[in-house]
Amino acid sequence: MTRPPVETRIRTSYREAIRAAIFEAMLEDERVFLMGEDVGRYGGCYAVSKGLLAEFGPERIRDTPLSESAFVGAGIGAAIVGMRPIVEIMTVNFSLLALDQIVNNAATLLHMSGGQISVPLVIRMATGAGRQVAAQHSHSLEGWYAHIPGLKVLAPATLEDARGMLGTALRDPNPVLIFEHVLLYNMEGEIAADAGAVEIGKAAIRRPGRDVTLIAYGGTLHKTLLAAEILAKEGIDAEVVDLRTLRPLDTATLLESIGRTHHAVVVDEGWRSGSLSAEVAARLAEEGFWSLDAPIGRVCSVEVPIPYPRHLEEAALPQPARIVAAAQAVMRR
Amino acid sequence: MTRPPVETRIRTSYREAIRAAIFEAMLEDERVFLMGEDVGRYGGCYAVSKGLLAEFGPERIRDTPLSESAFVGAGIGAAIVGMRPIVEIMTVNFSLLALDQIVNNAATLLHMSGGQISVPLVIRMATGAGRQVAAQHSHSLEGWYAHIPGLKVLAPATLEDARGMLGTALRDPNPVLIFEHVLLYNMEGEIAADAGAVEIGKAAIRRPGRDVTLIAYGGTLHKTLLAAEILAKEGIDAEVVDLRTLRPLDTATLLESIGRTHHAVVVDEGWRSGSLSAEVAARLAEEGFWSLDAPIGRVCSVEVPIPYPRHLEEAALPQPARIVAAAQAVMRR
Amino acid sequence: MTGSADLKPHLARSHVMDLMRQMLRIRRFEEKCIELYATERIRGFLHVYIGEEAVAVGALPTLTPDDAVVATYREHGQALIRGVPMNAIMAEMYGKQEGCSGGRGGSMHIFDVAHRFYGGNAIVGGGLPLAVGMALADKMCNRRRVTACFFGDGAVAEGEFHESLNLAAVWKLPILFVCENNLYAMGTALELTESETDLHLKAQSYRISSVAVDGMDVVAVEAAARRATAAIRAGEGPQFLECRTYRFRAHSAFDPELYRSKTEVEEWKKRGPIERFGAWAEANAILHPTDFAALEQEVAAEIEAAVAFAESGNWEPVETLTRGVYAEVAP
Amino acid sequence: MTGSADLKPHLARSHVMDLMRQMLRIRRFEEKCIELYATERIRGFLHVYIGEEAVAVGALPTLTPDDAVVATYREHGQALIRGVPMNAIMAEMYGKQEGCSGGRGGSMHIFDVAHRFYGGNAIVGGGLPLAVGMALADKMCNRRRVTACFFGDGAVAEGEFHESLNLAAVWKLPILFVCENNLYAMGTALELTESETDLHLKAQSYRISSVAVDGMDVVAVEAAARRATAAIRAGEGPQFLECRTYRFRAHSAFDPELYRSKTEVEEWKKRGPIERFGAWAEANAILHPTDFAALEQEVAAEIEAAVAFAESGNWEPVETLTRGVYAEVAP
Ligand SMILES: Cc1ncc(C[n+]2csc(CCOP(=O)(O)OP(=O)(O)O)c2C)c(N)n1
Ligand SMILES: Cc1ncc(C[n+]2csc(CCOP(=O)(O)OP(=O)(O)O)c2C)c(N)n1
Ligand SMILES: [Mg+2]
Ligand SMILES: [Mg+2]
Repeated sequence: MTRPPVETRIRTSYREAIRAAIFEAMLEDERVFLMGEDVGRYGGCYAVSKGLLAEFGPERIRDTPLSESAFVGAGIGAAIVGMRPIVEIMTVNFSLLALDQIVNNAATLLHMSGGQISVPLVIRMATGAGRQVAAQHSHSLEGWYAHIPGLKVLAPATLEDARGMLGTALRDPNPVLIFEHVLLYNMEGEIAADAGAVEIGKAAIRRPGRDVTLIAYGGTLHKTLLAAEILAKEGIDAEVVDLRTLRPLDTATLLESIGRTHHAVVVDEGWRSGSLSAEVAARLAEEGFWSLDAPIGRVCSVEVPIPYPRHLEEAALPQPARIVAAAQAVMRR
Repeated sequence: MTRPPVETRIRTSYREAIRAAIFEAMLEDERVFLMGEDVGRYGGCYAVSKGLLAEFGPERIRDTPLSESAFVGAGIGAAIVGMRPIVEIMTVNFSLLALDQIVNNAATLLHMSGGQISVPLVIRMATGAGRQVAAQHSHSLEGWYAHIPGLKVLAPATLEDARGMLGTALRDPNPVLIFEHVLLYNMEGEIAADAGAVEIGKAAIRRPGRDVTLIAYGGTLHKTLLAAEILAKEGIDAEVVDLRTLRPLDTATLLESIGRTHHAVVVDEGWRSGSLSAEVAARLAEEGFWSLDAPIGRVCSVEVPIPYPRHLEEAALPQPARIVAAAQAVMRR
Repeated sequence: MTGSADLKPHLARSHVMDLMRQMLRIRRFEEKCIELYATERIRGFLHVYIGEEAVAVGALPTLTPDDAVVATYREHGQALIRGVPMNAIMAEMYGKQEGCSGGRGGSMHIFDVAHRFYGGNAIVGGGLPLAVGMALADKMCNRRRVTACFFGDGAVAEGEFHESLNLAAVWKLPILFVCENNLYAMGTALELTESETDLHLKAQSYRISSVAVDGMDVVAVEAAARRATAAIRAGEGPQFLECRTYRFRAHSAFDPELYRSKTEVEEWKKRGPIERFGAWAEANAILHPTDFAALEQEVAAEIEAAVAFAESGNWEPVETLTRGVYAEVAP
Repeated sequence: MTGSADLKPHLARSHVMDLMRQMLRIRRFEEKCIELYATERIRGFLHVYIGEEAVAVGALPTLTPDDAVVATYREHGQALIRGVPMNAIMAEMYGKQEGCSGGRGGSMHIFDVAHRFYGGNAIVGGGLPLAVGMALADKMCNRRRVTACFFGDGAVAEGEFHESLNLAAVWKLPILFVCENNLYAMGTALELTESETDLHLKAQSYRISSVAVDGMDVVAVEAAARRATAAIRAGEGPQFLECRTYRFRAHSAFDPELYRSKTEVEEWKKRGPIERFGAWAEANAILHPTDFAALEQEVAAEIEAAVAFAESGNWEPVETLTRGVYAEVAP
């Protein structure tokens, strides 16, 4: 990989990268607008859209009432007649109120209309736990959305993806959901000053390794990378794959990796039963069975509504130590 | 198994069995009431509750407005202060509108309150496709509900379970969801005249076999049994397991079965990616890996919103021929 | 005719003829559908519009081709009046490739973007947010268009009704809400499900100007719709029209109609929109018996042709099953 | 004091003292919470009730121990006034086992069934259907109870508000809706999100009798709440109380308050419920400076004890993490 020279790199955060992507999209295409609760005057509940109201005005940075179903549906309606809305649902927790619109309208209009109507809509939302906000505010339901034909589902875990996925999503003629993990907004680092749209649909190997494939996405990627470092010290060379796109899943990259490592652990912040990790494991069991030298491991959230106290929340969520243990377990025999 | 003598058996249908279960529960416990759209004067959209209004009156057979979120939430509220509501959501398709109440209240109140509040609520709904009612009316989303800690999820596939699961569910102190496949309501057969509550939480072997384990539930069970008959003629002796309870999953029975057959095919009317079949396959890949002689097969709905025309709908859904082919495929090498 | 006084001047013979023709097109089309359902040419759920024809026929012609329509699963009438060819609608009912939705949708999902007909939504209340978004786009783009959104009395109880009306009002969107109040949602009477059964008053609680009209009177509906669309075009924001009507047939083919009396139905039938308008036109010597016969013949021919078209249509090959899940090119 | 005229007789010194004490308990408790949040004893989201004390203090004492309360994530005040021990609330804020929700819920999920305090709901609008169901159960069992449901102005835009009010009205349920209209939902002003900002009028569109009161005036709130609960007990069905109030602090600890001016906040602070009521009581020689000092001391002691209790509480062992997902025995 040839990198641009150092002087063209800038320091940014996940939050700023998304803001820059929105900013750019708004400048480039006047059909783009941002709509959601508190995106304007408040500046976005995670401060992603801070400053955009001043730049683009209240028509295009549109504060909505607390009416998740109606404003998501309105985004769909605006998309089918030519706009390119970015709808922000504060968090995945509240998206349950808009699920009917997403599943029964956004995902089906193209099909039900015999191909006449496409829905070029982007829905962004924060997901995940880790901030001690308890049972109703800590869901990781992106796996649910990944079940629905007609939707595309993205989970940017890096600054490049935070900067680049939105633009690609806006150019996609289909409804695209972007899940931003709440713990990533403050993540900082350097990216190319001219970073822009990135490919979607492909998983990325974030750390090459020979012994075991650790599969993660979004917020758990970084915990998994940490786990890989710990494993390296213990002589296990883990490959870390970032799914990036949750629907469609890039099975090919996963199969290729386990074709080399013969061992797999899937990490997912969703509750274990029926999480996205199940689909990943099922695909490996179907299509990669003969590559595997050991059972697949999964590290997921414990099946309990997320508790408030820090120590219990930490125990409920996937942590590097549990990932290390799972990798060791699948390597053991 | 000792069966009661023939003369104590009666002919019934799946629909009538559920009605009998409701009837019995209403007689036995005055805290029980049925609430939902058109359950009263209309007689239930699948005629399940026909006649109950005349018997029990409009207070206990309570027609609601089209307000899925509020009447499901009201069921939760009534349950936590002593009632035993049976809430009917016409179909799983409309349950999306009530999902917030189910996920964020029914499933979490016990936990969030530190164990003070339990929610002894039963929610019944029709699920599944096969009646040519197209994309918005053909969902099979029970797998989603099976992802949520705090809920129990049942899928009666037989007359005995249709008759017996409701009573057991009502005695459970937790929120229990019962999914009734639309194509089963007309299914007829004989059951014991005194059939009553059945155990929940255990899978059932509906057809013993030695060569391959076919795992199904609800509407696909019967297609799977048909497939097993066809396979038998071709010399493959399939064991058919009916999951019955989708949460918690009875993994032990599944592992036991593949411990004998060494081959597994999971059948599920949900769209393949992220359906319940994925969780079943993942568990087998984790815990049954060393029992398996071949990759796990899955027969699910094709990943397309369900189309209206019969031939396309049939092609989209799991059918005996596809189950047979999948079983043959996992047996082949 | 109620409310027709101030409109008499416009009731030229050609207009009366046209209203009659359109109502008959719906009535006979729906009757044919019931027949075709019995012989299993049409499957799935079938919801017919018999008795409610005056609503679509009165309201829709006040729109221009640029305007848009969002409807429910009981939408054949709206589609026909909006100009979607009967052939394409009938082929859709059969599930044939030549159907307006390529056969994928069936009775509940009639789409025709060329006629700006945006479905066919089978989730009660599900079309309202969509219509709000379409109107929002028009407003943001300074397009002088109206989006007309049809829904039943049952939809009023859904949260989406409330959220959508509020959004439309807060943002002053160019949208016409048309509530087809036929007094029942399936088998549940409005009075059992709404604390305020005078539905148009609900719109006023969002500061949306609203009116209730006799939905059995095509001229009254037309007059009210004309005023409402004119107000929208004049920039006065959303308007709400409650049309009080009645469904003469069962909710769908599965409905045993236990919840209402035959007498009630018969009483309403006496006020049938076609029956009354026809009688009035004849009594006033605007239309003559020969006109009715000619119209019936014309409509019968159109329906016969539509059935033939649908019959000779093609089934989509199973090979293309997964088509239409994702779009390839940006619209 | 507005609306206090007809209630003057009841304003005995002991009652005035009590109202003052309760408002102070909330104010000082919340101030302590902010402090404890800064030192990270309390984590997660913290929403305080400072400025709105008169609503809980005025409304809740009109309930009996048999009645029930459903609240939002901004519910410390309601919990305190309802009688949930401050110790248990504070321990809950810390996440300690001795908390009223066993530490599992935290600030947003205060539960205490012994005091019929049913949360603590962090989904805006999510408590309304629950309260409707509780009232339904009471009605079906002929229990003469009231369920009081608190929610903010923001909740009014949610579909669940609409569905719940309609259900309560159709079924004539014994429920008191208390809308805490503090003019903002996070950073979005009511006037930008509701076409009808006179929120109590919305209730009337469901035929629910409603009234708007000065939510900064504890006596006015109490009078209105007393009338409302009396009407409910008299079988008149649901009642709606809009309390016009103001939040003096940020929405939560993360809120930079870009959306409103300091002047606006200062203007409202002049109408502070404690400040005005205190000044009035003093001007009318009902309370004396020594009373205030005594109350402050009493409250400070209670808070100090609560902090000590929470500090010395225990962390639940990690081993019991999966407790409380499923109940074992029927309630
Ligand atoms: C959200 C939702 N709930 C329930 C249904 C089932 N259902 C289909 S039509 C209908 C009645 C709707 O009545 P109304 O809105 O008055 O329209 P009408 O059929 O009278 O034209 C019901 C309950 C549905 N399609 N969507
Ligand atoms: C359904 C839902 N949407 C969004 C949020 C995020 N949120 C939390 S509080 C809040 C504002 C609520 O305002 P209001 O109802 O007026 O209550 P207040 O905070 O003013 O007391 C929002 C948007 C939420 N918790 N639930
Ligand atoms: Mg109706
Ligand atoms: Mg507020």
